[in-house]
Parts: sequence; C-alpha cells; structure tokens
Amino acid sequence: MLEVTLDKAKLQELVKLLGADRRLVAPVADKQGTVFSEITDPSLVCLDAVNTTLSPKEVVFPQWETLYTFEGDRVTKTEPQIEETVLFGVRPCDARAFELLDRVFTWDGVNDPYYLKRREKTLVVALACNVPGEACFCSSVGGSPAGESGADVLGFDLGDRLLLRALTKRGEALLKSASSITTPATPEEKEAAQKAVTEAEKRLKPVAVPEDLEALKGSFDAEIWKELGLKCLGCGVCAYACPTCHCFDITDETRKGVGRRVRSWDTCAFSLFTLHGSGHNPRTTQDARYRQRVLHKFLYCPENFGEAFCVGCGRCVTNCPAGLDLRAVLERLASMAKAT
Amino acid sequence: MTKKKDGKRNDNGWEPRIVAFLCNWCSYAGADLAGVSRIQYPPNVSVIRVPCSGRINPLFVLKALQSGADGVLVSGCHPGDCHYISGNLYARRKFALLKSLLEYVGIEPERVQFSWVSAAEGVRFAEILEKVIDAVREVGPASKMVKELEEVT
Amino acid sequence: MSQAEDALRKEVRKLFENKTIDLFVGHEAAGVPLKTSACFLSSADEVERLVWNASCAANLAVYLPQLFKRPQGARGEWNPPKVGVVVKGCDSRSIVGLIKEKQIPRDRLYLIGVGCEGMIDRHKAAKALGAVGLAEAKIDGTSVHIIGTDGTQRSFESEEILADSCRECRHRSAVLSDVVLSEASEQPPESSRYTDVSDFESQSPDERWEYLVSELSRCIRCYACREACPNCYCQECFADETAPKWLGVTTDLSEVFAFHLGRVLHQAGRCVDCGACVAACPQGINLRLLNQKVNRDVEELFGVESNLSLDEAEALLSFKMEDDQSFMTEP
Amino acid sequence: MDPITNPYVPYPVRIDEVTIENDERDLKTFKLVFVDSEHAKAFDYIPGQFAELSVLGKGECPIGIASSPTEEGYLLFTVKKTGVVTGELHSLAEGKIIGVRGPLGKPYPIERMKGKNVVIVGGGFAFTTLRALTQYMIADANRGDFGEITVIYGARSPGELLYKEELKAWEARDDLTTVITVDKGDDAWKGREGFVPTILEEVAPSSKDALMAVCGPPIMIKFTLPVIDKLGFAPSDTILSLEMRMKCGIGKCGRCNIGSKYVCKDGPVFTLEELKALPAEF
Repeated sequence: MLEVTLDKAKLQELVKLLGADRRLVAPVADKQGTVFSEITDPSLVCLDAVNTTLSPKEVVFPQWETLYTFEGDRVTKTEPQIEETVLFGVRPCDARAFELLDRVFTWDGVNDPYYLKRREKTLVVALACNVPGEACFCSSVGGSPAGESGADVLGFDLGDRLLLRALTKRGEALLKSASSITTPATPEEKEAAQKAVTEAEKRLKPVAVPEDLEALKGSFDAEIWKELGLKCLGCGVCAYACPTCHCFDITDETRKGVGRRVRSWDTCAFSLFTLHGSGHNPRTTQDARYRQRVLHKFLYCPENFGEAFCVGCGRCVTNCPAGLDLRAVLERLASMAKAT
Repeated sequence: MTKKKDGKRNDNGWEPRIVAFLCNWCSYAGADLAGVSRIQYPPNVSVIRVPCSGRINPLFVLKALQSGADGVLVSGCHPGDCHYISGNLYARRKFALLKSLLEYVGIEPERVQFSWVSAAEGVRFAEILEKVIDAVREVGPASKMVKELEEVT
Repeated sequence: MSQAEDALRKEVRKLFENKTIDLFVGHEAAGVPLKTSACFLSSADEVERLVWNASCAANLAVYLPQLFKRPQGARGEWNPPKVGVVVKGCDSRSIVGLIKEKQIPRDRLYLIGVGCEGMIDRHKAAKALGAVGLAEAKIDGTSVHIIGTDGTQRSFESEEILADSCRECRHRSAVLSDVVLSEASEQPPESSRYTDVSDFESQSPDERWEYLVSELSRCIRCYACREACPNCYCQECFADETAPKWLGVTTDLSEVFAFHLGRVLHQAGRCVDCGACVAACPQGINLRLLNQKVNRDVEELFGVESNLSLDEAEALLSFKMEDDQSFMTEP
Repeated sequence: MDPITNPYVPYPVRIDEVTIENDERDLKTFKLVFVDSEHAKAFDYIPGQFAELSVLGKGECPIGIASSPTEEGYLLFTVKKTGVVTGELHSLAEGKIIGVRGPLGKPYPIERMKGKNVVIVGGGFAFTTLRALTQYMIADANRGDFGEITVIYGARSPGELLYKEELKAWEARDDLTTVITVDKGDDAWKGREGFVPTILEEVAPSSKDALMAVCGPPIMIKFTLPVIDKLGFAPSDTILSLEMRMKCGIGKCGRCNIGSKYVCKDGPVFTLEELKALPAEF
C-alpha cells in the first residue's frame, strides 16, 4: 500500500486539501481538553492530545438524529442529508471502534441505513500514538497504538514529519489527492514509524482482561457487582464517552400534528432503560445495570461478534464522576475467573 | 434557535402570542368578569386555568417558551386572598426566582410576567394583559428558548 | 500518610470495634491521579483503604439514600444499617438537606467532621499539562506535584487549582456531626462569594445568552450533573417523564436550556454549592453559574443559606407575608 | 426511503375494526388493513412474531401479532392500555391511519411442530400470539400437518377472556380440544373454574411426540413450569414467549438485551432450554 511522508510544516495544507470538497472533522482544543469538531480553519487542528473527551462516534452515530419527519399520520421525509466527510486525526482505538459498530449495524443482515450511510461517506484518517494517554489499555483488548482496523489512512508522527500509510483504496485515493505536498516514504522513515510504535506499546500498562467466557458467566451473581453498584451513580458518562456503546432510544417530538421521530443515545446505566409499561423492571438495581454494561461488552459481545466491545481508550475511567475504573474491574474479574 | 423564519411573524402584521396561566378562584374569574363586562382586551392570549397559582410549576413557563409563546403571564390571587390560604405565597417565592433566573440567562424580562388579579378586578386584568402584550410586542417575536422542528415538506 | 488521614482511620476503626457503625462511607484512591472514589467499608480490617486529601471532592451524601432503602426481597422486619460517614462542610450540608427531606434517618448516621482546605479541580491540574494526559500525582498537604504521560512535571499549591466552589466556600467545616476530627484552618473571605455571578451579571443580556449557549451547547444529556447531585433523588426526573413529556431527549439548545433551568430551579433553596455537578460534567460546562445565581437570590430575597441547620425550613417550603414582590406587574 | 427498504419506517395501515375485548375495557383488538397492497405482500409473517405499532407523534410499542397469516387481508393486534402509545391507540376510532413496522422476531417453531401433537397453554391477555398459532394450525390447509391439538386458556374472570367468539368456535370443533377456565366465575359462567396450572395438571396432555407453547403472566408461568416438567415435556420442547421493553425491534438499540440474546431478534419465542441458559433478567 501507498506510504508517503509529509513535512509537518505542511500539515495545514494537507488538512486543507483533504477538506477541499468534503466536510472536515478533526480534534480541536476546547475548554476541557480536545474535542472532535467540524472545522473550516485548518490551523485549529490539534493533534497533541491522545484522547479527545468524547469519542468521534458522533460522526457516524450522532447523539441524536431525525429518522423521519411526519405530518398527521403521514411520514414525510426519511432521507437524511449526509455530507462526504473526512475524519482527521482519529486515534487507532477510535477507528477500531467503527469496525466494531459496523457489526452491530449490519448484524444478521439487517442494515441500519442511517449509520451505514454516514459510515460510507466518512473517510477515516487515523494517527498512531507515540505516547499513551492516562488510562489507555488498547493493547490489552486486541488493539494497538498503531492499529489499522477501521481506518482508511494511518499516520505516524515522526517528530518533524508525518508518515501516511494508505490502508484502503479510498485511503489511497485520498493520499494521491495530496501528492503535490508529499514525498514517497523512505525505508528509514518506515523504520522510524515502526520504532515509534514499539516504544508506545512498551509504555502501555497491561490490563488482565477476562477471556474465559464461561468463567465470566459465573461471575453473574458475584459480590463484586453489589460493591460496584453502590459506587455507580447511574449517569450516562461512560456510555456516552465510549466509542463502542451504541444503545439508543427512539422518541417522537411533535407540535400541532407536525413532528419528527428521533433516535438518541441511551444507556443501560439509566434506571428507566428497561422499565416496562406495566411497571415491571428487569434491572431494578444499579448493580444489575453496571453489570449489564460490563458483561455486554466483555461477555455478550464476544459471544455474538467474537470480540469484546472495548477498544481500551480509557474514557470511561477518566470521565467517571464516581471514580470507577473499568481496568480494575476487569483485573478483578479476570482473577476471579482464574480462581474458579 | 434562530430567529423565526416564518415571514408572517416578522412583518408588521406580527402579533405576539401570550400564554396566561390563571388561578381558578381569582384571576380566571377576573378575566371572566372582564369578558362579561365587555371590557375589551386583546385576543392574542391563550388562557390556561390552574387551580391555584401554587400549582404553577416553573416547567409550565419553560414549556410555554419552548413551544413558541412570545410571552407568558402568570396570575393568582392577591396575598392574603388565596382560596387555599397560602398557595400564592409559596408560589411568589418560586416566581421571584424564576423571573430573576430567566432574566439572568438573557431572556427578555418582558416575556415572563407575574401579577395578582382578584375576581372583582376585570378592569385590572385587561390593563395588565394589555401592558404585557405591549411590552412583548416591543421586544418582538421570541427566539431564544423556542424549539424548532424541521420544516415539513 | 497525612495526620488527618491517620486520625480518620483510627476513628473509623474504633467505631467498628465499638459496634457504633455497621458500614462506613469514605473516600478511597481511584484508578487515575487526583481522583478518588467513594468506598463502603464493612469492617475495621478495611480502614487502610480510606484516604483523606485534597482530591476527596465527591459529595458523599449522594451515596447515602440507597443504603436506607429496604433491600429487594427482604422479608419481615428490616433494620437499616448504622452508617458512618466522613463529612466536609458541603457533605454535611447535603446530609442536613436529605435528613430534612426524609431521605435518610439522622439516628442511623454517625458523622465524622473533617476540616476541608478546599478540593482540587483535577481538570485545572490536567490543563496545566497541555494536551498530554495526567500520569501521576502526589499530594502533600497543600502542595501538589503532577507528572504528565510524556514526563512533563508541574508543581502547584492546591490553592491555585481549587475547584471554583471551594474558592468561595464559607462552610468548610461540618455543620452537623457526631464527632469532629478537625476544623478548617481558614475560609475564603465573605467578599469572595458570588463573584462569578456578579461578573456575569455585568454583561449585557445578549452576551449572557451567547455565553450560556456556548456552554450548554456542549451538553450531551448524560445526566452526570443530576446523578452526582445529592439533591437529585427523584424516582423519575422531570427530564425522563413521558406523561407529561416535559422534555425531548435531543441536544437541541431549547431542550438543554429547559433541562438545566429546570434542574437549578429544582435545587432552589437546597443547593449547597458542593460543586459535584461541575466535577461530574465530562464537558466542563459551567453549571455553577446557574446554581449560584439561584443560591444568591435565595439568600438575598429570603435570607436563607441552604441547609445549614436541621431546624430551618427550606426556602421554598416556607414564606413570609412580606416577601419581595417588586417583580410583579402592576397596571 | 420506503418502509420496505428502511426498517425504521412503518407501513401505513387503516384501523378497520376495533373490538373491546374485556369488561375492564383496557384490552382492545385492532383489525388493521394495509393502505398499500405492496406492503401487505412484503409483510410476510408467521405466528409468534410481533410488530411495532406506530402512532406518529406518540411513539411505538411492540405488540404480538394476534392474527394468523391464514386470515388473509388484515392483521389483528390486541393491545392493553398501559402507557402513552397504547393509551393513544385506545382513543383512535375506526378509519384512522396508524403504522406497523415488522414482522419482527422469531416465530413459533412451526416446522418442528409439524407431525406432532401440540399443547397450547395461555393465560390472560398474553394469549394473543397463541391465538395466531391455533388459528394457523386449524386452518383447513394446515390442519393435516399437525397431530392432536389441545388448547388450555384461562383468565381471571369470564369477562377477561379474549376472543370469545373464536373460543366458542374452537369448542364446537372436534379436531381440537379446547379447555377454557377462569380463576373465578360469575353467575352466568358454566365452564371450568381454577388456575391454569391446576387445569393443565387435570387435563394432563401427553408429552409423547408433543410440543408445548406457553404464554401468560409471570405468576402463571412460575406455577405452570413445574407442571410441565411433571407431565414430561422436555425444556427443549417447551416454548415460551417473552415480553421486554423494546425500541428498534431489529437488534440494534440494545434495550431488550438479556445475556447474549436480544429478545426482539432472537425471540420473543424461546424454548425453556434457551431461557434457562440466560440470566434471569426478564
């Protein structure tokens, strides 16, 4: 695959070229860290941070979107307007999350037209990490600071230069469109990229993740959930910041017979998530709800998709207002599994 | 939450839409009296009758603003006259905070107003309502809290 | 280990040994630097988990009501546990509120008052490192030393990176306690209070609106502010109700404003400015600007500072005949 | 985007007939007719499946399909008034247009039932998809595919029995055994009295070459399972249908997830064997 090098001084030019005929979404500095944001001014791009506060899943699975509008009893519009987008500066963990989300939104051959349309129209330019973030553990859940899954282009930060590797045909076309400001990568540069990755991998603290699914099943009634349920406040921070959490709600909004049906993020941590119309709630306690989130990711998803739905970005750890640490929970579950 | 695109609301023919929450015992009766006494008051008000001004949840007012009301008038019995002894006195504290908070966040103070109107004060009701409508007309169509839904084609 | 931490552990050990308490709620280290987590101890053997330092920002009152709910499936008589809690000024005020609102029983609580010198806002510390993450931190009394994931080092006096609410706090010591281990050494001057609100008020209405738009447009409706707040214990929040449906679920600005205005109005006369909502917000929204406005109004208009004592009625559960009504419209 | 290609868009259907089913008047059966015949063709279902009934402006609710595909030209849904959407549905008159999204979920294992005896046990208003199954099996074209059919159905009182006309018709037939019971009868009631599990034990249908389909309120299920076991029905031959809060109905939104199953797409029909392998979160 095509590999080119860019002088970092020309980063803004690159960003401008990539965004020439597309919407450009990239990390920018915000009040509290960095966030993915639609930009027109390339000088705002901020590639320094490892993890943005929220994941870029918003680009393919927005916090809310209109499924369709209606008037009276008639559905009036169902086609979402979705622009061609380049998502620049995504970390490999977040890019990998797209690949996992793809599986849900095409599961059993039932395609989600809204997600898929956004996904199709989004080119992902990822950037490998040289320094892990404060709660990163990607390599413990099957990822890597230079993972290629889910991205079209993967970049490596070589100090004064960026090495850009095309991973897909679309990525290659994208790089070709910027050929005026890049040069073919030299073997030395490729080696330097590899070295940076090896260094980054070394700096990641490994987390023991429970892999014995049968043993994990056995943890369902364990005391650990009670303890964690007491601590968990039942907010949606972890799920909303998580690049792979994808549960949603569908609600109607209407005024004088005209309205829209929207879908919006939702989370199993909310007590009303599973409340039946009859008043019955299968998950009445926060223990059960916290357990659901962890087991959905680390037991049910592996059973259904062969992989845990966690990419190790650590956002749930850094953002949790209750100070819950998923890494510690996984370590404990893994050691419980070993003990049985 | 941009300014209304609807031309009708911005041209000279625009008339404010007011939601009035009136307590059953005093202000609603006052409005009624204004009606039966043939005291003219502007027609651009939707009256919502509530059992007592103490029943007014600040969310009622917020919801009215979200739903496109240009102004909201809340009215109850004068202090001391509450049918339930003190509903309006508890309410007065809530109203003071709501009024102050809305102004603080930058919403025009003309939009949300509170008054006391007794069952015998038909004239007073008409005057207050007129004053509210004039004030809202002065500040123009609401935009800040209004929830916009997609245009349906 | 600090003296205060040592004293706390000793006290808790004693309470367990004397069978004064069945359960203790305190703070323990969390997975990331400058962050702690509530912990629930059930025996003297566990007291070593307790920490006490300038990162114990959580308002522990939020964790208490759940401990006094009859467990599902409990048959016959059920005795609520005796619960010990370590309390700062703000925790104790929230507990006063919860007792008054009958969410927790005073006679099943044992409160250990510890003087607070103000809690660190971890975002302020992290910000000093620029874009890199926070790898390590050491707190030694009031001095804080942090190391970034790239090795960058910075040192602060905790004063420099205090949470905004702590900067203005006038009640750093517990207002309700069964034992006092320490009192706060000093408190910010009266003149420091409500400075943010006053500054904000000096702007024009449109400037104020635009600022709040820029803040609230970042809201993702995760409800961390609500869940971290000890006052928000409603079984079903107005934001979740479907009949009537007060709010839609989107991040449409109108909905976000209505949610946050509704939220702070619901806190009126109850909020103790503990800063839990601000600390919980992943987006760093300046929620306190709204809460403090209502707090100041409550104080100025009704002469009540929320939840300082068990005897005083909450501002919105009481009235005076001569309450201000200068805001009312006259013909 | 049309409903045939977009799984979130409902088919428009007209309310053709509304039947009040019970004395409490909180159960109504809606007879729905597709506005577009193409949609009727696309809505190809088997008993046991459900659909999202959609009232634009109010929302959607998942309801089991009470009609059988052998009853051509319409769909039947029996809806209990519980919340916002069902409340609105109950207020709608004949002629109104609503939406139907589906068919969704896995049906009863009809193929497995063929050539076997089938025992149907239902309680209260959960009888809806069992009605569909029964109607399907006793349809002229299908009756020969199945062995003996036994239907045991109970409700709290005579007034709470669903589908009173069909029940009469079934009782009159000699190619199926229909046993109707109520917890407590009234003066006019001449039929059986007793709880469903008790009656099931009395009737004691043979488990040899037989499958059992059970649907009812949790309390009935709780007391029926031991009887089923006693009668010798294997968990793999005992079929239940779950209720769960749902939104999307197509295995995306995560709401009805229990263990590694999604009730909307892996159910609502499960064998008892499958349910036993799931965490008890339903």
